[in-house]
Amino acid sequence: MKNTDLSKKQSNTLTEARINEELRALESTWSDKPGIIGWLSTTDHKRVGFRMVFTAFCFFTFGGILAGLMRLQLSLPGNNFLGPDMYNQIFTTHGSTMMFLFAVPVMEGMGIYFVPLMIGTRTLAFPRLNILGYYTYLFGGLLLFFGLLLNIGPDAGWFAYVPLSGPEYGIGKRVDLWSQMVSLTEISALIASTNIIVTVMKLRAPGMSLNRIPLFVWSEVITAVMVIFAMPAVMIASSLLSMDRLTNVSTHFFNQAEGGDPIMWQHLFWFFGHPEVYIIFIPATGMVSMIITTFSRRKTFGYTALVLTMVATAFIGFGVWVHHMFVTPLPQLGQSIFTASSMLIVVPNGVQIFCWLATLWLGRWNLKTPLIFILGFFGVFVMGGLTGVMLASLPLDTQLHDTYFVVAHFHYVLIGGAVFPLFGAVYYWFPKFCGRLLNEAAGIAHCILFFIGFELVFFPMHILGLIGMPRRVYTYLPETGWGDLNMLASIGAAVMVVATLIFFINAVYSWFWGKVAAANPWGADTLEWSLPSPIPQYAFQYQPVVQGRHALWEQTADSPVVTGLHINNREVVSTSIHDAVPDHRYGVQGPSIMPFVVSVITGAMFIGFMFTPWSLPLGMIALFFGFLGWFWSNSVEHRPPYAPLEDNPVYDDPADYKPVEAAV
Amino acid sequence: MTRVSSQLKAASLLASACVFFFSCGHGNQSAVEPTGLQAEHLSFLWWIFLAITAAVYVVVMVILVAAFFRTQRAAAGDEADLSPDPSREKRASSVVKAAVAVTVLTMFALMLVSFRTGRALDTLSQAQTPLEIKVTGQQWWWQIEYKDPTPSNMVTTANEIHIPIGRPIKLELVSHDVIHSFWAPNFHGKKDLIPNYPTTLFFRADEPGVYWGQCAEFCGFEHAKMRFMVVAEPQEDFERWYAASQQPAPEPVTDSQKFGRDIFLKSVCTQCHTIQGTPANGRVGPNLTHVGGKPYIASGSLPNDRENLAKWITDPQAIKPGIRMPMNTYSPEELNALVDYIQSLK
Amino acid sequence: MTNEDFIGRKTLDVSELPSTMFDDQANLWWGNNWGLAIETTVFGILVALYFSVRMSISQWLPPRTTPGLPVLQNPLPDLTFPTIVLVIFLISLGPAIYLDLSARRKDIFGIKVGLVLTLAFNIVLLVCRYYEFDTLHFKWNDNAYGSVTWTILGMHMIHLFVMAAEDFYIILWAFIKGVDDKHRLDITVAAVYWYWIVATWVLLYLLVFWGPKIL
Amino acid sequence: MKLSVKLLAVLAFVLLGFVSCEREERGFRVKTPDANRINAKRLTTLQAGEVIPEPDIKNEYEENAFALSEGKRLFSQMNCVGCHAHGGGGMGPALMDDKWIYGSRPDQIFATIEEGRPNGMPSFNGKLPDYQVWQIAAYVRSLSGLVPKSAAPGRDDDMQSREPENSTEKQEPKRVNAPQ
Repeated sequence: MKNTDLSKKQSNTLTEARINEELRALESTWSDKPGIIGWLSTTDHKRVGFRMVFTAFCFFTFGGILAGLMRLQLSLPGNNFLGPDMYNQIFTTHGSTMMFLFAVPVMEGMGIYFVPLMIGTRTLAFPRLNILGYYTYLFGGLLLFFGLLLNIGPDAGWFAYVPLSGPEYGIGKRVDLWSQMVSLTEISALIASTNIIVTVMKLRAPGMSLNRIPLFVWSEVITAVMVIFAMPAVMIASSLLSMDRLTNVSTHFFNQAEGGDPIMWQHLFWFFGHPEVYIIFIPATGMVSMIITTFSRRKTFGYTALVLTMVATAFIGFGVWVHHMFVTPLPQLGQSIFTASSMLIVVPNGVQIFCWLATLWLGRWNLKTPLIFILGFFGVFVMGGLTGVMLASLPLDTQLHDTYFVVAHFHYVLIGGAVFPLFGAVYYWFPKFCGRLLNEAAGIAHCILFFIGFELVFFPMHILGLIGMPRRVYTYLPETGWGDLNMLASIGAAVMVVATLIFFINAVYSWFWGKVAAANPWGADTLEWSLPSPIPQYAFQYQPVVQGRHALWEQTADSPVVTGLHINNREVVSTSIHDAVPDHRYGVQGPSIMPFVVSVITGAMFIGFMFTPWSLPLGMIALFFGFLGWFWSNSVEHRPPYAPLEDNPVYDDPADYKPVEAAV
Repeated sequence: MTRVSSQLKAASLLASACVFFFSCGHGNQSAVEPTGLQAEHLSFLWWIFLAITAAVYVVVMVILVAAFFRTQRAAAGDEADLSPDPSREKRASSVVKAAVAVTVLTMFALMLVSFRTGRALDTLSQAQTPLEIKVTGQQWWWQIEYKDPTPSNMVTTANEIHIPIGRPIKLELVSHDVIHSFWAPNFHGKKDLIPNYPTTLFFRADEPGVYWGQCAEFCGFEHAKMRFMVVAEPQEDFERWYAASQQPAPEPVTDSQKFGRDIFLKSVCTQCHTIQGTPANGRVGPNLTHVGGKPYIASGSLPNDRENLAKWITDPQAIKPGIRMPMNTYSPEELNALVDYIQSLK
Repeated sequence: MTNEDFIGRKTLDVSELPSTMFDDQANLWWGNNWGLAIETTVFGILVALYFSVRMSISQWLPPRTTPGLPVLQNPLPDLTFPTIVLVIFLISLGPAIYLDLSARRKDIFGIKVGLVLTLAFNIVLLVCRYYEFDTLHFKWNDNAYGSVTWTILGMHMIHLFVMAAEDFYIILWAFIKGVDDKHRLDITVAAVYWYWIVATWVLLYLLVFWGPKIL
Repeated sequence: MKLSVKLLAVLAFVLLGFVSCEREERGFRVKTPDANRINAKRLTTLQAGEVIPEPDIKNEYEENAFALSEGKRLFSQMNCVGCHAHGGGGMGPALMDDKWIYGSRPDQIFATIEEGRPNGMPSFNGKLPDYQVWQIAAYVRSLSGLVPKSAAPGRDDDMQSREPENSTEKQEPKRVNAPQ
C-alpha cells in the first residue's frame, strides 16, 4: 500500500449503534472520580486549565487591590495612609503577584485549556503532572498572600536585589517567603511547559502538520520553550538567595567579600526577567492572531511570518537582559551590544503588528467585543513598544531607568500587550467555559472604561518619570510638584476598578444567566469550536482528521474521523512530529490523588526550607514514598488493541499515510 | 466603537500634553530641562526619540482608524475568505515588506544617534582637573566629602552638594550597605552605587541654581526621602562656601546656645554625629558642623526651621519611619536650648 | 457535532497501531528529554556561576582561612579519589546500555539483571559522592568557591538520588508485576537519564576538580 | 467543596502565621520598657531586709528579627566590636562562648551595658536610649545562640569571622569570675 492517500483508508463503518455504544463508554472512561477526592485528583486538562485561569484572576484581583492601595497612598504628597513598611510590602507583593502569580500562570492556564482542544486531542501528554503543577502554583501563591496578610510580606521589590534582600539587610523571613514562592511557581511553570511542548509535538490530530498548527498553539509552544531555558535561572537565583540566608547554611553566593558577586544576582534575575516579558507577551500575540483571524473573516495574513517572528522574538529575548542593568558599573562596550540587540527585537514585533494590520485591512470586520479589545491592544501596546525603544538606548536609559517612566512603559507593555488580549480572549472563549456568551454591551463598556482608566493612570507616569519621580517611593514632597499628575493617575485607577468590576459582574451574571451560545458562535476556524459548549470531559467524540490550516473553515461535511481507539482506556492517537502521521495509540493515566499528595509534600519542603536545611532531606524521603505511590497507581498494564469492526480497512503502516498537501 | 476609542485616545493625549506643559514649572528635578552639558546631550536625544516614535505611533493609529472606516462589516455567519484576491494580497505583502524595511532603517538610525550621544557623554571624563567629590550612599542619606590633598582641608557634609558652574565635576560614588543610585536629572543620568563596586560620574553645571536629586534604586524604608540638593553657583560663591565649610563649628554665644551645646554633648547625639571643634565625633549619622546654615534637614525632606528641628529631634520616626535616629525625650527648656544651639551652627 | 454528524463518516482506523513506541516516537522520551533540557540549563547556570566566582576571586585558589580550622595555603582538591569515582561512572554505562538493549529486545532476564546492576552502581556512586565532598577541602560556607562547588556536587547528587528511586520503583514493578510494554519504555527512558547523569558528570568533574588548577 | 479546601488552607496558614508574625514586627516608634529598667539596674541580690526574688525579665526583642538586627547594627556602630570583636573577644571578653562574668540574663546584660563594668567596659548610661540598649542586649545573647534561630540575624556581607548568629549552637550559660 505505497503512496496511498487518505481516501483509501476511509470506509463508511460508523453506524448509529456503534456511535451510541462508544459514546457511553467514552463518557464513563473519561469522567472524574466523584466527590472531593475527584475534585482533588482530576486530570482533565479543561478543569485544571480553568482552575488555573480562575486562580490567576483571583490573584489579579488581589494584586489590583494592592495597586489601588498604592494609588491611594500616592494620590497626595506626604500622604500618611500607608507607612514605608506597609508600602514596601505592598509594591513587592503587587509586582510579584502580577508577574509570577497572574501573568505567567494565566497564559499557561489558557494553554492548558485550549492547546489540546485546538490540536484535536483529548488530553495533555502528562495529565497527572499537570494537576501537580497547578497545586504547586496554588501553594506558592497562598504563601505569598498569607505573608502579606500577616504583615510579613516580602519587602525588597519584585526583583529582590541583593544585598537589600540578602541575609544582612533582608531581615526576618520576609524575603524567604518571596524566594520560596518563586521556586514553587516556577516548578509549576516548568511542568506546564514540558507538558505543552510534548503534547503539541506528539498528540496533534492526524493531518495537522507543522504548517497547520493554529497560531495560539504555536505561541504556547514557543513560550514553553522559553520557559524551559529562562525559568531555571530565577529558580537557581532564588534558591541560592535562600541558601545565603538560611540557618546553618549561610553560603556566600552574593557576598563580595568572600568571592560572591551581587551583580551576578542581577544577571541571573534578568536572564530570566527579560524573557519573562516575552513569556507573557507571546501567548497574548497568539490570542491576538486568533481573534483577528476570526473577526476579520479571512485567513491570517503572513502565517509563516507570524510564526517566525515569534521564534525570533524568543531567541532575541534571551540576548537583551543587560538593558535592565545599564546604570550599573559594567563595561560600556558590552552594554552597547545590548543596546543593539534590544533595538533589534523591535523588528520582529514590528512584523507582527504589520501582519495583523494587513489582516484587518484586507478582511471584513465582525466588530464584537473581542475585536474591540484587540483595537485597544493596538492603541496601548504600540506605545509601550515605542517607549521600549527609548529604554533600549543606553544614554537615554540612564535618565529613564528606575523612574515612573519605566513604570509607565512596562504597564503599557504588560497591560496593553497581555491584559487587553487576555480580556479579548476571555470574551472570545467564554462560551467554551460555560456554554454562554458574555454580555456584549457590558463588554464594550468594560473595554472603553478600562482603556480610559488605563490612559489616565499610566500616561501621566511618563511625564512624572521625566520630571524626576523615581519608582518605589512611598511618598513624595509637596514641593516636587508631582502631586497633580499623581492625583490624575489615582483617579484613573478608580476608573479601572469600575471597569474591572463591570467585567466581574458580567462574568458572574453571564455564567449563570447569559445568552446560550451555539457550538461556534463566532464562526471561528479552530477545532475547539467544533465541540459542544460546555465541552464534555472526553472532548472529541471522534478525533478529527485535519485538512487545512484553518481546520473548521477548510473541512467538509465528510471529513474523516479517527476510529479504533480503545474506548475503555484513556487513549488518544499519537502522531509524528512533522507531518502528524499516526504512529501509535497513546494511553494516559486516569485521575489519582497522588499528585496532590506530592504537591503537599513539595510545598511543605519548600516552606520548611525557610527555617531549616533539614527540610530538604526529610522532604526528599517523603517524596520518595509519594512518588512510589504515584508510580504504583499507574495501573494500566496491558492495552490490547481495540477490536476493529468488520469491513474496516486495516491501517497497516504509518508510512503509508500522507496528509493532504497543505495550502501555504 | 473604535472611532469613540480613538477620539478618546486623541483627547487623552491632548489632555496629557497640556498637563505636561503645566508641570514644566518644576524644572529643578527634571530630565527634560537640562542645566548641564551631559543632560543637554541626553535631553536632545530624548526629543529625537520622542519625535520619531510619536510619528510611528501616529502612522500605526491612522492605519488602524482608516481600516476601521474602510473595511466592510461582516457577521459571524459570513463565509470566511480563504482564497483572497491574489493581487490585493500581493500589494499588501509589498507594503508590509516596505514597512519592515523602514522599521529596520529607523532602528538603525536611532541606534547611531544613541551611540553618538554616548560618545559625546564620555568626552567630559577626559577633562583636566575636575573637582573631585566623594559621595557615599547610606541608608538613607548622602555623605558628601570634598577631596583635598591636605586631609585637614577636606570638607564633609551631607545631602547638599555645592559646585562651581562651568567646571567638570567628578563624583566618586560609593556605598557600604545596599545598592543606591545617584540621580540629579538636571545634570546627568543616574549611576548605581553597588557595595564594593566604586564608580565615577562626570558632569558639569552650566547655570547657577538649586537643583534636586534623589536615590533612584530602591534601598529600604526611606528610599523615598533620600534626597539631596545640588547648589550650582559661580566660582567665587563656591569658594566662599568652601572656605566657610572648612572652619570648625562656631562657638555658642548666648546662654541658651551654651546650654544647648552641653545638652548635645551629654546626650545620645554624640554617639552618631560629629560637630568639628567639639568632642562630638560620631561617624554614624551626618556631620552637623554647619547644619544651621542649611536650608533643609532630614535628607532634603524638611525645611530647616525651629519647629521642624524640634519635631525632628524628638520624633524623627514620625517624619521618616524606619530611619536610624532614635526618638529623644527632652524637657521644653532643654529642647529649646538644643534647637538654639543647632541653629547657631552656621 | 452531534451523533448524526458521524453516521456514515469516513474513518481513519488506528486500532492496529501499537500502544508503545520507543525513542523519538514516544511521548515519555520527549517529556524526559525536555526535563533534562531544564536540568542541563540548571547546570549551565551553575557553571556560569563558577566562572563568576573565579572572576571575583583574585588569588586563585584562595587559601582556606576559616575561623576555627587550620589555614590551608594551596587547598587544591584531591584528584585521586574523584578520578576513581569518574571511572566508576564510566563503567556504570555498561550495565545501563545492557539494560537499555534488553528492554528493547524484550529480554526479561536481561532487564532484571540490568536493573539490579544499575541500582547497585548507583548506590555505590552515592556513597562515593558522600566522601567526594571532603576532597574539596572547603566547606559550603567558607567562601563563594566552597558554596558553588558544593552546590554543583549536591545538585548532581540529587539526580543520583532521583535515579536510584526510579530504578527502585521499576525493580519493584518488574519483580512483583512483571515487565510489560509500558515499563520497557520506562526503562529505556531511565537509561537515557543515566547516560545524561554520566555525561554531565564528566564535564562537571573537569570543572570542579581541574578548574582550581588550570583556571 | 472548593470552599472547604480553601478554608483548610487558610486555617493552616493562619496558624503558621501566628507563630511567626511577632518575629517580623518592625517597631519604629519604640517606647522604652521602663518597668523593666528599674529592676534591671540592680547590680546585686544582696540587700537589707527581705529577699526580693530574682527578677524574671523577658526581653521581647529576643524574638524579634528587626530588633535583633538593629542590635547587631548598633553593636558595630557603637564600637562594641572594638573590644569584643565580632563576639570572639579581644580586649574585652568573648561573647560567643558560654562564660558569663556578670550574668547572662537580659536584665543583667542590660545593666552591664548601661552601668559599665570594671576593667574597661564603659557605661552607656545616657548615651543610648534604653530601647536600643535592650536591642543590643538581645543581640549579645544571640551571639551565643540564646535566641530563637528563626529570628537571629544571618551572615554578614563581609569577611566571615565567626559563625552567623542564626547558625550558632546554643551555649548553655555558665557563671565565671572576672579574670584578675
